[in-house]
Amino acid sequence: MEVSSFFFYFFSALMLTFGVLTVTTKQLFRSAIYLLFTLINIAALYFMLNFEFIAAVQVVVYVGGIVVLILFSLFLTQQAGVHMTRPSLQQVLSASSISLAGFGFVWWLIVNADFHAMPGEISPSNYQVAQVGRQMLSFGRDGYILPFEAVSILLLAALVGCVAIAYKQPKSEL
Amino acid sequence: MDFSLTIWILILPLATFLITGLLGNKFPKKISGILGTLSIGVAALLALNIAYNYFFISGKIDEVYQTITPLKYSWLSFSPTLSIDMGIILDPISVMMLVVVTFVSFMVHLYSFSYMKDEPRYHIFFSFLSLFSFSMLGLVVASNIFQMYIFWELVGVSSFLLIGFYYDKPSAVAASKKAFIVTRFADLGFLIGILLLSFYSESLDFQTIIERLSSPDSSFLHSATAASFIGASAMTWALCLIFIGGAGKSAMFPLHIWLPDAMEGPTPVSALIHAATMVVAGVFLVARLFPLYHLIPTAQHLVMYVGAFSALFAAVIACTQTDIKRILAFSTMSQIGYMMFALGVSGYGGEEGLGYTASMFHLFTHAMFKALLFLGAGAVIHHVHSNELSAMGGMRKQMPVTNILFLLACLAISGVPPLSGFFSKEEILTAAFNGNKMIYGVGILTAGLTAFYMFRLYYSIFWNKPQEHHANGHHKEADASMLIALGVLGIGTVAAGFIPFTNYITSDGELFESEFHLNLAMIAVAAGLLGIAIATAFYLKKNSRSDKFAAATGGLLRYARNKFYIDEIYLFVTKKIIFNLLSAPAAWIDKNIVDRTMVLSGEVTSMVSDEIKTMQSGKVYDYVIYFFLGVIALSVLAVFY
Amino acid sequence: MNVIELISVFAPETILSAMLVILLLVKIFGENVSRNVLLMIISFFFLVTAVVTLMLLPQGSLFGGMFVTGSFIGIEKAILLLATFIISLLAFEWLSNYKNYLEFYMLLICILIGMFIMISAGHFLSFYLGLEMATIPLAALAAFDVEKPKSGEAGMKLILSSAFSSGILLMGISFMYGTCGSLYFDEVRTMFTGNTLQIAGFAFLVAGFAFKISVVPFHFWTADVYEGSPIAVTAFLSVVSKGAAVFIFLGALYKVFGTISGTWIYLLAILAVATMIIGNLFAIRQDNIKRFLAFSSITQAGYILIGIVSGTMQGSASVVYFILVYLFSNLAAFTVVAVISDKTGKESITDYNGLYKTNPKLSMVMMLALFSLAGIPPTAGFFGKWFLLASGMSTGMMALILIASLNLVVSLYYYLRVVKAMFVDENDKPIAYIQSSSPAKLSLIVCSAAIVLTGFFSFIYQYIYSFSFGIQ
Amino acid sequence: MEISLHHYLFVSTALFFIGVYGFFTRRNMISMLIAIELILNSVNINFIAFNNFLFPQKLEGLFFTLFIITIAAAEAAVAIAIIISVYRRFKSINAENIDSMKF
Amino acid sequence: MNLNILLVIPLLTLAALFAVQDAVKVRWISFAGMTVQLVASIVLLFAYLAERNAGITSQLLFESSTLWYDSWNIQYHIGVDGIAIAMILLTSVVMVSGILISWNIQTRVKEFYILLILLGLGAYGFFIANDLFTMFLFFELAVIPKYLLIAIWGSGKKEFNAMKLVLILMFGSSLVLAGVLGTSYEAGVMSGKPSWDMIAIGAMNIPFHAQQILFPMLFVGFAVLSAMFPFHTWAPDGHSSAPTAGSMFLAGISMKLGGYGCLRVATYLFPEAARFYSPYIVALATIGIFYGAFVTLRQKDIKMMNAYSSVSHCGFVLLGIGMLTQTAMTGAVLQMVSHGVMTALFFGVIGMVYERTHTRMSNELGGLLKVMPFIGTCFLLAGLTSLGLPGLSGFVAEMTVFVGAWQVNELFYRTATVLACMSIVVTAVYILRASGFSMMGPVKNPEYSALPDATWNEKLAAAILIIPIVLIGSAPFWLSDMINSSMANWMTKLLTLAH
Repeated sequence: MEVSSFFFYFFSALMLTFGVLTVTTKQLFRSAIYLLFTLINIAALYFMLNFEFIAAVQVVVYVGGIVVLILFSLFLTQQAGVHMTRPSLQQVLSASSISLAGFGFVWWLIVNADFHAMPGEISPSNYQVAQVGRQMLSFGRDGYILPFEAVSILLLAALVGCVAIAYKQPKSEL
Repeated sequence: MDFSLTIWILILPLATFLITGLLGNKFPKKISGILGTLSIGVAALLALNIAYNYFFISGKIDEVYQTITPLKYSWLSFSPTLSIDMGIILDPISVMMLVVVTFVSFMVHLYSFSYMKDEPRYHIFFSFLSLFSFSMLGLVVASNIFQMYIFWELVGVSSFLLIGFYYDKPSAVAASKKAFIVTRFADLGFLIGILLLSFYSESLDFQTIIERLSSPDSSFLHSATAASFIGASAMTWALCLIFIGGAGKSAMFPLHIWLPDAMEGPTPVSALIHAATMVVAGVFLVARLFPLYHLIPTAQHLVMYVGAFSALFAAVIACTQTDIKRILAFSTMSQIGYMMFALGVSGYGGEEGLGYTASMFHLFTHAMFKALLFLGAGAVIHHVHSNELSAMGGMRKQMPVTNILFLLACLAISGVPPLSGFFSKEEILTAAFNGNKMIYGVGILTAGLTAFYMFRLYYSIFWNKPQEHHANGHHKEADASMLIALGVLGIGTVAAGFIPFTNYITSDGELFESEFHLNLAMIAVAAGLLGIAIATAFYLKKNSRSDKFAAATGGLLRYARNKFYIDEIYLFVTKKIIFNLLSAPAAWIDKNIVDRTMVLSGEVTSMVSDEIKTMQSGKVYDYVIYFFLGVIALSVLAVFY
Repeated sequence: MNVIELISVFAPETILSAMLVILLLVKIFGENVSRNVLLMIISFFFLVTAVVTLMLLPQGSLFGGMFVTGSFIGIEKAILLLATFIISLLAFEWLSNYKNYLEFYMLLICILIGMFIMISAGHFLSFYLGLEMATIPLAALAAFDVEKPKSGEAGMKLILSSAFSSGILLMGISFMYGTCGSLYFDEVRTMFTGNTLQIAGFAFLVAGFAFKISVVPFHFWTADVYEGSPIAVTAFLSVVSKGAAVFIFLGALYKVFGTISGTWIYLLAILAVATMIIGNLFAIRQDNIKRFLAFSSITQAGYILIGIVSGTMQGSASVVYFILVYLFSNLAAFTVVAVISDKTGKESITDYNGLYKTNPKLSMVMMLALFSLAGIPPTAGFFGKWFLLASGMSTGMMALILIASLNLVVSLYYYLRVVKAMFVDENDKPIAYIQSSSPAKLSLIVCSAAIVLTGFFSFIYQYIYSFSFGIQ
Repeated sequence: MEISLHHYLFVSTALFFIGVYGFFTRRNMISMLIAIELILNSVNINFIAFNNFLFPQKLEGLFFTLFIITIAAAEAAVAIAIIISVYRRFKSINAENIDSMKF
Repeated sequence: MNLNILLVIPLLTLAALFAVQDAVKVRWISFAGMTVQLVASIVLLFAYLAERNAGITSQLLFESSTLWYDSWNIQYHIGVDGIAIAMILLTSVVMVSGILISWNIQTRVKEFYILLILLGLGAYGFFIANDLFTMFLFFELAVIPKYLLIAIWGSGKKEFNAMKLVLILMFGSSLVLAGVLGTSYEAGVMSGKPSWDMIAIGAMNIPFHAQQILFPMLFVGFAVLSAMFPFHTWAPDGHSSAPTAGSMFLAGISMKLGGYGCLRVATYLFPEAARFYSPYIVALATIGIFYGAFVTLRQKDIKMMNAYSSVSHCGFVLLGIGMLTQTAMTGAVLQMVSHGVMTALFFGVIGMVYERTHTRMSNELGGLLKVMPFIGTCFLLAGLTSLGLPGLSGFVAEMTVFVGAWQVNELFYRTATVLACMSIVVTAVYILRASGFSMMGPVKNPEYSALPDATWNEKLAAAILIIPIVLIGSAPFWLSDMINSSMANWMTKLLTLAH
């Protein structure tokens, strides 16, 4: 077994294990932490695919942003130590059978699909980031200026929205 | 002579109907009476004039009376071949009927003028009488079988209106309903008969129908006799069905039940409609289509047997009734039976067609004496304010003129020479003798019974009891106008017999001289006299002979008195079968099955809606599960479709 | 790249973005601007933008094909802006007493920009981004009425189910990417071979669209979110959000997935039938007027699908025309609901009993709106439904049309229920006479006039038709 | 054995359905949000894998992933704001209890 | 003559009604508007006859066609023939009379008249339209206002019955909708462009298999309005709950919309299918006639009685159409006109009685002829028309149907005809029972003996209806010939097919 293969299996197994733990653990706080591990393992997979930039973003935004956000919200809603109710057997069975069926179906699709590769050079990672930056602000084909600007508006809106909703107004202001 | 003047005979009563009906309450009520009487009087004169012109001046060509159609308007055209034409047909029978109808109607108008004088709805009464006269006249001159049907229905409704004239009397309302419905039922036969005939002859015109269906080599007749349904040809069906219509109107067994009840109407109405004119419409109808009946023996036999049976049947019942008008009603039925079986036994053409002539002759004379009888009875009823024989008796002193005229009419109907009834009945019996011996026997028997019950009636009114009933005793004779009417009809009763009918009316228009058969006449007269004698013995003086006789006959008399329970059978059929077995279940089904299904479809929808509401459980994870299942289903469908 | 050209093609989005910035500045600095004046200015700003869009009808492709617009899309944008204008009128009363009114409009404009990007998308990324821009702030808006627990619940249901839905959608897009090698619409179109993974990805994508349009069985969020949200947001959801999703769905199906129309025609027909039936079945048992209108809008989605199924120019034109008509009808109804709810807080149908006695004009408008929704002539709704069904007929699926027209009967039942409540039923304590604010009045007048007249002026439909397209 | 595209696709699909399973069985709203993050990440793996194995000459997969991550952040932020708002009203973040609107 | 005037007058009337508030003004404006409309209809009749006498034989007269939605090829195509003229006259007469009858309505007068005239507008538009789209538009317009009319101004279980009525009618209308769309589609298949113009479609030869699907939808859809068994149950309940003018419109006009549609749309467009389905139509019509008559026999409520009798009578319309002979179909149209006027009169009179006595149970009434001679006479007259008395319109119509039906020489059709004929006896029974119980006999309830007779408006209303009854009954040729020749014009294709 090659090293890269080994690492792939290793990280994948870890990721899936943590993933399963994330959705099965009884404690919400632990669940968030397992999520953290899962995400880090995914970042590792990105590394293996030479997408270091994405791996970095994954770690920064997801692990550093979203998971922290989730953790904060846990504390805000006083859920940190709460033991969640275990789903009933019926729920587990039905949910798992639906999920397994779905998985089976999608896997069947993937196996039967014929992927036509368009071979080309995998860009070196140092070059990659520069290209990402250039493409991000390009107006032409394969330029992402529009999504870039749009997402900025979205983030502004999310900011405004979050403030409007979650901001606890003093009684007098209402 | 311009025969198109005939239209005025129809227009006059119609105009009177509209004027008195719509505006009658605007002017003094006498005016309505005068107007009605005058207009029908003028019409009667016109009719006489036309009859004179037709029979004696211009109606004959080569010794054969022609059929003249002076007027014809297309009224409603169904298709290029079939259309209802409103027209006037003049041939011997229609001209005779014109005279009979206008004449009797005129007399009845005259009579009613004073008879109804206390009635607040006087103008309505005259208006209805005019409507009836119009309809009846339209019926007799109809040139188109559908035109006849139209007026046939119109006389029906006028009869309905007049029977129910006293509409606040429940019995009158019931009687009018019964008359209308029973005749309507019979008319159904007429209608389908018309449809059948018109389909095969491709015409609705009387003359065309007869022309096309009576010539033996016509293709129309061939197809009409070739088509068959349940063992009888279309032609037979058509004629039998049309006869059902005629039988209904003419109160033949078993459709006679409405006639006795119809006596709930004012007496002049009974005289006009239910004795002299409308009830003979059935006879007239058969006579009108006689060339066709003659071709189809089955149909003609039906006419004959029904006529003969009704004659005897009604006579038996008449012997047991105690209501003066009902006796007369059954007598009418019996006499119409005579006319019917006369047609039934008749042949076609020349002397063979004696029965046909006799039937028309009897129709004519019967109109006279039966109208007289009714109007006389009306005078009596007017006097005693009751219809029951038990309330009468010994009135010969109080009402001498009525007494004599009534006696005259009774003699006429009993066939005593030389009154009119004798001649016509003699001709009928001769025809029956030539045609069918059994029918002849029935005729003789009926003649005897007729004489018996008529004199039973006569004695019970005018003799029987001493004059104690109305203690005030003074003359209470009818008013002048009533007496004039009675008198004129009396003259008619006496004189009508002497008209040589075979010179005017024959089955095919060719004239012949009738022979007088003394032997046959003797038998008939003897039967009549026997009947009178028995009646004299039973009823001249009050005695118990009749009761003993009644006891001797046992149950038969009870059956007869109850009119052989025919009414009850009808009641059973309508109430129990139609209402309870057809109508009630239909209504139940409509409400509980058909409508319920409609409502149920709505209820099921809302039930389903209630059942599936749990899908929308309010829990977001459930929504997502449905979403996911939907995705899977959608993609499976998409992939495997 | 010529800036003038860019701005002219990008005009509506540019104007909206500018407004967003202005609002942000007002929020920060303009503390003593008169609220009512500001609200009116914003309202008419939408109208002006709509008019400008309609007059310019920008055409062209920007950002290397990431953003493609045309006359038809211009009309669609104008329709959405018009709807937003009317919604801002009906929201006037509510916002004039509401603290976060500027935030409301900021979010609204952001959503609009997102929708426009989505409608004009030429790339799955811009489409996805537009979709999320039109969803995430909308969830915030749904939860906007912090006073009401239901509002929060609505927001929660919307954000969670839409997040799941976008997960599925992304899965589909990733399959597209994997099998086509590109995410530009024009390239996907040429690369689309119809293998199973592509078809499944397509189905996942359809589910994502169906979620936004509230097609059964992806509709469950609709009723709860409609009921819980502030009325203006519900109106926005039911008309603008749904309309935008329909437009992009139409465009994507016809322009990108036209080659596999044989597959999706039957899929959509099945979805249409399910949507009409389930929508109707739920609508007949509702008492809350907003929830009732939610199910009614689900049923309407079923009819819209029939128009889409046709795949012809008539089909796309009639879908857009129907959205226009539906906009007026639904917003008329929502204006009435808003007017009543703002004054009395009453939102159940039984509360409307005897409304005609006290508020005849409101009841008349409501009746007109409901009849238009039910497709009763001579309202515009009749014309809209007719064109939808007639274009659906062009597929030859008689059974589909028959089921659709039978469903019209059921839907008439529940629309009549409301009419009955207003006009027939007696009420001891009917809603008192309400003096509606002038913006609301304006909205009612505009909507009623449009409901009555739109159908008779055929040039409206013809105009839309002249730019429409069939399956390509 | 060479690590191929299918390996990555298997991992991502599995993660996707783990997320789906989590979403179905979890009743806590934050926990549901976590499940959604799993789903989004599985999609991200897909994009990156496709980009890497099949279409390496362009960076579409990368960019898509980049934006998905951004949007996921925005979505999570709004969702958490809403959850907090709900928590204030219902004093619970259990989706079982938050069903005041139904049927 | 421009046919648009028939739509403009009601529209102007409606506009005027919206402008005024005062109940008295509302009444007079409606009355004036509809009277003008009646005059216009009569002028139209004479204009039509003049044109025909001048030898113009085109299918439609006074045609005008405006392209409306050109991408759909939808036209605003109007035009009339003899059949339409007859129906327009009927509508005008019933509308005027209905307005007069409703003179005493006290609540929401304005709304009442607006709805009534809206219904009328729908009927007029329906009868003049020749484009399927325009026709359907007006068709539904003549359905929905009934709901409010019944639910607000009705009596008894009014809300439920109104809902039932409208939903069943809309069920029919939805079938029609699907049928119309299918028809235009098939026409599009034939000619490459969807077509809605009836004359154009009639000239195409739509394939038989398509006709087989479309014909039942259109026919049943329209026949539901005509109370075809088993979709008739809206009629009795709806009528019994409806206000008088509502019943008059429902039975007098609305049921005729159905018959007219069956004839002019379904049968005209799909003659081969009509031939194919003819036995089924005849069977259902006969069941309707016969069964309706027997159910009527059980009704004690005179309004219910008349409602069920309408079911039975409308069966004649369907029977006539199902027989597919020119005479029978002419009879069907005659029956539509006759029944329309007759039943309007009947409902009008029943309304007058109910207004005074507050009961419609025939056994509670009695002797009213004596108390209210005018109303009683009208009742009898309506009854006699209903039972087919010669000289009144019902006879003419029924006989034309019978004669036409009898031309089909097959045992099945014959049996159906005989059964239909038999129903007229049953009709006589229930009509006479009802009038016997309620109008004749002694005055049962002493309170009734002081009731007033008809007022001027009621008298006028009755007179307006009686005039056509008598006019058609005593001189049917003008109407019958007009309809017959138009029928020949329309049904050329149908009549060439062998029976």
